[in-house]
Amino acid sequence: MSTDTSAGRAAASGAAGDAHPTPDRNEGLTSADLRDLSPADQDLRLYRAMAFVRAFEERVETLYKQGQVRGPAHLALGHEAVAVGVGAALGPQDRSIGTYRGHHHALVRGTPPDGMMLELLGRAGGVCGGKGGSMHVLSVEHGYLGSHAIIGAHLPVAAGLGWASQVLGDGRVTACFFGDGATNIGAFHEALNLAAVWHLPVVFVCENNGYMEYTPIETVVPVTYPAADRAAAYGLPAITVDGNDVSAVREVAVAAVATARRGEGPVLVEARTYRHSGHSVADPAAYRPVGEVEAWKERDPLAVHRDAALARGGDPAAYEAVLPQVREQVAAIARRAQEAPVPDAADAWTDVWSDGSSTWRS
Amino acid sequence: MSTDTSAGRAAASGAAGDAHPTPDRNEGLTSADLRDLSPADQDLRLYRAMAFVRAFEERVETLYKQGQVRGPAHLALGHEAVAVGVGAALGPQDRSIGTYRGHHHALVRGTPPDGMMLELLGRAGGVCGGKGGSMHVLSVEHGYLGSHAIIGAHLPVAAGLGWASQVLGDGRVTACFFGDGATNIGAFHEALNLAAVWHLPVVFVCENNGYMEYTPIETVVPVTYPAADRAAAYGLPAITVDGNDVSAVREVAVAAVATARRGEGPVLVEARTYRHSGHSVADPAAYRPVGEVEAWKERDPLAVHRDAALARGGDPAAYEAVLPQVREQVAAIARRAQEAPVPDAADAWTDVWSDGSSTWRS
Amino acid sequence: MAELTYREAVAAGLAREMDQDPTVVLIGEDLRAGGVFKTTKGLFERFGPVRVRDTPISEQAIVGAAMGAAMGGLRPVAEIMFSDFYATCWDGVVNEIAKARYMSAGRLTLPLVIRSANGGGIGFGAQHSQATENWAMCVPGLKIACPSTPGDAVGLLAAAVRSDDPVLVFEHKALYGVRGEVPDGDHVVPLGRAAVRRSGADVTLVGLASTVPMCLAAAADLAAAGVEAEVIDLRCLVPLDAATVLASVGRTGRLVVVEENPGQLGWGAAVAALVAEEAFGDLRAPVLRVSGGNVPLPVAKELEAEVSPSAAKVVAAVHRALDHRRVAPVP
Amino acid sequence: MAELTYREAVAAGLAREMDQDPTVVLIGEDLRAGGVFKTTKGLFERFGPVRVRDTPISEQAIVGAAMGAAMGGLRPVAEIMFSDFYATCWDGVVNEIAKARYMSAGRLTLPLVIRSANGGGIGFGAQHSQATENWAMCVPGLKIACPSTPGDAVGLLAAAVRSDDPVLVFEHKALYGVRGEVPDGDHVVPLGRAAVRRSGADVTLVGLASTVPMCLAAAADLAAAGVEAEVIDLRCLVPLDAATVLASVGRTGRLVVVEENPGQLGWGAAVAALVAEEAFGDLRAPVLRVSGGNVPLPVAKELEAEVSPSAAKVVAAVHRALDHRRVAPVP
Ligand SMILES: Cc1ncc(C[n+]2csc(CCOP(=O)(O)OP(=O)(O)O)c2C)c(N)n1
Ligand SMILES: Cc1ncc(C[n+]2csc(CCOP(=O)(O)OP(=O)(O)O)c2C)c(N)n1
Ligand SMILES: [Mg+2]
Ligand SMILES: [Mg+2]
Repeated sequence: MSTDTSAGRAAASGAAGDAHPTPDRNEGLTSADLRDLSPADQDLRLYRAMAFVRAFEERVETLYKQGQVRGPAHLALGHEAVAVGVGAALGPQDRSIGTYRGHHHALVRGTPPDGMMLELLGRAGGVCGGKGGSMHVLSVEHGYLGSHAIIGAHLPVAAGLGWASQVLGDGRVTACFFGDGATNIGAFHEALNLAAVWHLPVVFVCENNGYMEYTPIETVVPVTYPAADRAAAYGLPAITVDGNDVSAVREVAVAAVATARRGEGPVLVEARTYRHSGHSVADPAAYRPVGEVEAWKERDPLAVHRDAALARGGDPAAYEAVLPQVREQVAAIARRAQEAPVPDAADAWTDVWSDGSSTWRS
Repeated sequence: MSTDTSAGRAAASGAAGDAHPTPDRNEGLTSADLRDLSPADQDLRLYRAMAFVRAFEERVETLYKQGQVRGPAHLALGHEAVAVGVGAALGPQDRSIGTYRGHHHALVRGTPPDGMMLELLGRAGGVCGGKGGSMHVLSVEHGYLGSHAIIGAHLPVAAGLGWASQVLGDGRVTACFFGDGATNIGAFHEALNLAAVWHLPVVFVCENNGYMEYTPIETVVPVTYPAADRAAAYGLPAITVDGNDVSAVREVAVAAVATARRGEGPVLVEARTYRHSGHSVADPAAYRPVGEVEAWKERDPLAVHRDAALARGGDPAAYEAVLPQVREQVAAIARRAQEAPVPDAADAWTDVWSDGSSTWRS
Repeated sequence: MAELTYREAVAAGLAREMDQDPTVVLIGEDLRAGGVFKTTKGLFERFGPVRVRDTPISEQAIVGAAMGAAMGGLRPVAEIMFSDFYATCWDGVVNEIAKARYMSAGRLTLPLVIRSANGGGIGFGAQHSQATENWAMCVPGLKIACPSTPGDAVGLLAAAVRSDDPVLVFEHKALYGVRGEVPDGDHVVPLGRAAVRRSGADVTLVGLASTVPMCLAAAADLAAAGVEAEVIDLRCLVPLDAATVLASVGRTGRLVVVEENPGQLGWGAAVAALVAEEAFGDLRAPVLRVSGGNVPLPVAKELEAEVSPSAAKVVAAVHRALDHRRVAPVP
Repeated sequence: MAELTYREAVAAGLAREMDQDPTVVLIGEDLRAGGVFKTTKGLFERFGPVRVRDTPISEQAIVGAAMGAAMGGLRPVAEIMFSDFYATCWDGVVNEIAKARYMSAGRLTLPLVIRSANGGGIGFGAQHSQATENWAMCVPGLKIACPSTPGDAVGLLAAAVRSDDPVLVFEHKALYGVRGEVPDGDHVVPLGRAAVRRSGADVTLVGLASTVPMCLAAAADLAAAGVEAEVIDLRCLVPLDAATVLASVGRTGRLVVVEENPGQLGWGAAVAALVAEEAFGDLRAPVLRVSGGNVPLPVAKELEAEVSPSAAKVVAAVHRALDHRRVAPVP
């Protein structure tokens, strides 16, 4: 509908841009990036995207433990295949939106990792200008409309993005990520219901990692699949997928995005996955049964995909090279961020209103 | 756990009473009132209870149109069988809770109709002391824990009542009434989910009258049965019943109450019914398709039950006599209320706190 | 100049904005039928189902969808039927909508309006009568407009719809039936500019929405007793036109703030505190407040009147302010 | 006398109430694991799954269940993990819990407590750092307690649990690690009684929760400069101990209110307005407020500090108050 730079009333509205101005998608990927690649190259590209998330999150964990991250940080270690698999099904014009556990979703869409790292370390130049932190990263130009830190809140927002696309006929689809724990809050119900009644082009993706913070999800839901077993309540089919298998996620997501784009209404997908670390970096996660983490690490999404790719004839050396390479890349990003200045205190008073100010009275 | 009169800390808590002190149940009914009656007498008793609601609501409609009712009034004309059918399944110790459309539920539990009429007319001595009005009638002694006027709000409260019964082992069941429109709000989802996970002794009863205010319910839900089609989302069976057939409602309710009382968790029942008048008395309900009201009036719950009872050998004269009798009774109630004084203005400053005052500062 | 009721003015104002800008869309409950207060009467027929959208009863979905739609290129106007119901979707309003621009360092813009029927006085009871503009004022990031006349209902709504900031418009349900002039043409009342509804040198009365006619009635009574009250209609709480209030108090030296909000923390406290700080030297009497009672609102007529502000209570407060003779303490 | 951290004090206080009264039960998210702030550590092990109950993420269910349970004979203590999340269940709190007794003419009694981690200062960002006690103060029918010390964390909690009125306890998340004395025995701090934490004749500082240590730090600084500040810890907003504040201002003639709430409508406005009205004749200087900025709370350290109250800002305000020489206007 509008771009961030054009003039006039409509201009300022919202987030969108008809075209994303030459986005830096080096670290992310979209369906467009994959379209012209051979299957083998697609495999490698998917792996690289997951590996980049992995390296980024490992680095954040280290920095956090060194006391360099301001505020909490919720990592996506173990969740990589969900973000990459769905990201691979979205076009550059599509939108996504997620939770405080959202670094992976931001990165996959192409949000600049430098800007993210600056944000996490509370340095000038962060993607939220130091006002958002880890839980609120976003990149409007890349179609990632933000991480939202109150459970359930962004599901109705996703419905609204879908509504805008429907009214404007812009052909965009919105992917909305949330956890298993979010399926029990009222906003989930209201958003799914509205999206279903209005046939909105939204793909709701539940990243079921088995826990809501420290509490096993099965102790607080009366069904087996916290999301999929609710789908029928909105007239939707129950769809589950192995969230640690990026190809499987991608396949399901491609179909879901197509359904939504055809105007056939929302799709609800539940991807079963696992987080390798605590709820946030501060959480030692002692509440997990012995052996659980190890068992899930056996099915590490990177390993699962690499093994499958190699079995399909992928080049072992190419796969070997990826993690060291992205880790180095991320180390450099972190170094640059650590050397960056802190924000100017006066910036705290900007950005409340569209005139840039925070003036509330004469 | 506690009674309203006994001393000590627990005493003041909540609503309950171990025994309801010789309640005036003339106008209401419970399973206990029916237990020793012959089937034919039960039939007549059910009819009388419905007729009393009918007469009461007709009178309120008239008084409202004469400008004598303060605030809005939402009538239960047409809904009588739901209230009476479920009420007949509840014991005197059980609890119920409902919405702004709650006169029927209050009356069925035995709430004094004089006190209700005083409340509606804004006179001294009303069941809420003039502070509640039509939308908030209640009788704690009779186990009707109030009409609540914000959609969805009382469903979690019902869960809490069930939770108290579970913890205290008091064997009570709570019936919670709500409309079809309420099934789309977040609180519905949260309450049903909690009740199901915790196996709470609550019977949730959806009075599906086909409309949320002026909007046909089928235009805003993606399923056929707004409540029953959501039951599976909470691991519950889908139960629907003809809400205009008091015997059918009673049968389903007896089973539901038994399930809940056995500790097997909540039950969700959807009763299809129809309101004969507008959403509130102020609403002419012009949005209804031609003939719809007439078709439903063919299945007027009083007529349906009377006809069935007569077919079972009931005494036509006895049935003939009921409506005139209760109408006269209600007319007398209305006359007394109209002659009652208005409340003392100073009473506006009481009842905020448990010490009786509204003092908020020194 | 047309004479319209306040409720007709709302519908007319919405129609005008929808005519001028195809991205303006409406969302809420029962809108298609014209709304329970008839403030969207005729709009469905005129603008059709794509732009006038009925929702299920799900206020969280309503405000969330408005937010998403604003991010996605529309200018949604959402309706929360009674302002008490903000409580059912407060998270979306205060934690999402109010904060999105700031948390994103200005990268998200939310050109949206939420309209709601606010306030008491007609026996709707504690859950349907609250004046909740104080709730919104507690949270930075929301503009707050409260029209007191049909003209302002159009003019402030226009400013709200055209603003790139989220604006909450509190329509007063006891004013819906009031008639008044609505200027022809593209009538817009800028947000944050108070109106001096009556001039006077003896005391300043500050009101908002329903308390503006109350202040005017009190001023008429007072004039009969030889007291000239200046009546300021704040119109907006955020942005707050403090300058107009301070200037008036500079002339009169006396202030009575009249609000429906409960006194324990209403917008009147903010205005009183601000004046007590910044116009301290001008004050000849304590700043007095006539506020709603610190009780939920009762239904019975006598009870509701007892705890609500009224012209008589304003007159009494003015007399108290006039009676005050300041004794300056030893410095 | 035990020395405990504020977080340990909360757990100890809960344990004591649960020991004394079998109807006291806990409900909230992750309580079993001890809670994300470790304020329920050990309680599950000690009191078991019937009395310490983990919920799904559904705050509406939590507060609604607490209300129902209170009506049904229990004394529930519900936890809303971060006070910002009140927005997700505000309807239950303000439209149901706050009003049930009044609307029922006293027939319903709700002996319940809701505890929550409140306030900023540790980089949790706009959606996890708000001081939301002003939200609650907007709505009559809720008592509001805000402990500033481990001793008060126990004592106010005890009074709250034993009260037959609904009480919201705002624990300050930046204070959880602070150590302090907790009196032995059945230590109870009655609701609505402020504490004078330091005496002084030159200026009155009024703080709450996190701003109490801030005021004390400022007072220490000021003392070094020869200014004696009296520091009042309000402890509760409702009931409000206005008498203690008014008496102090009667002695000092100067008041600085220090709040984390955003200045545009924080509890400080209520206190300032009240003093400006009732102690008008005592005031030698305008009532000043040091408040949170009228912005959502940013995360970066320098930004958060910029918009938050601090001891330095309090000292500066006191100097402004002292510099003021009141010029009495012509009466
Ligand atoms: C309304 C609300 N309640 C509680 C929280 C605190 N909280 C943050 S994350 C979380 C668990 C979420 O679990 P899930 O949805 O499964 O997501 P995950 O963290 O596992 O990715 C909780 C309870 C919150 N942010 N918002
Ligand atoms: C949260 C909330 N939203 C909107 C309303 C306004 N409202 C009152 S009744 C009603 C319709 C309710 O329909 P339904 O649940 O089917 O009950 P019925 O009136 O048909 O018995 C609405 C929208 C409300 N009271 N609360
Ligand atoms: Mg999870
Ligand atoms: Mg209905």
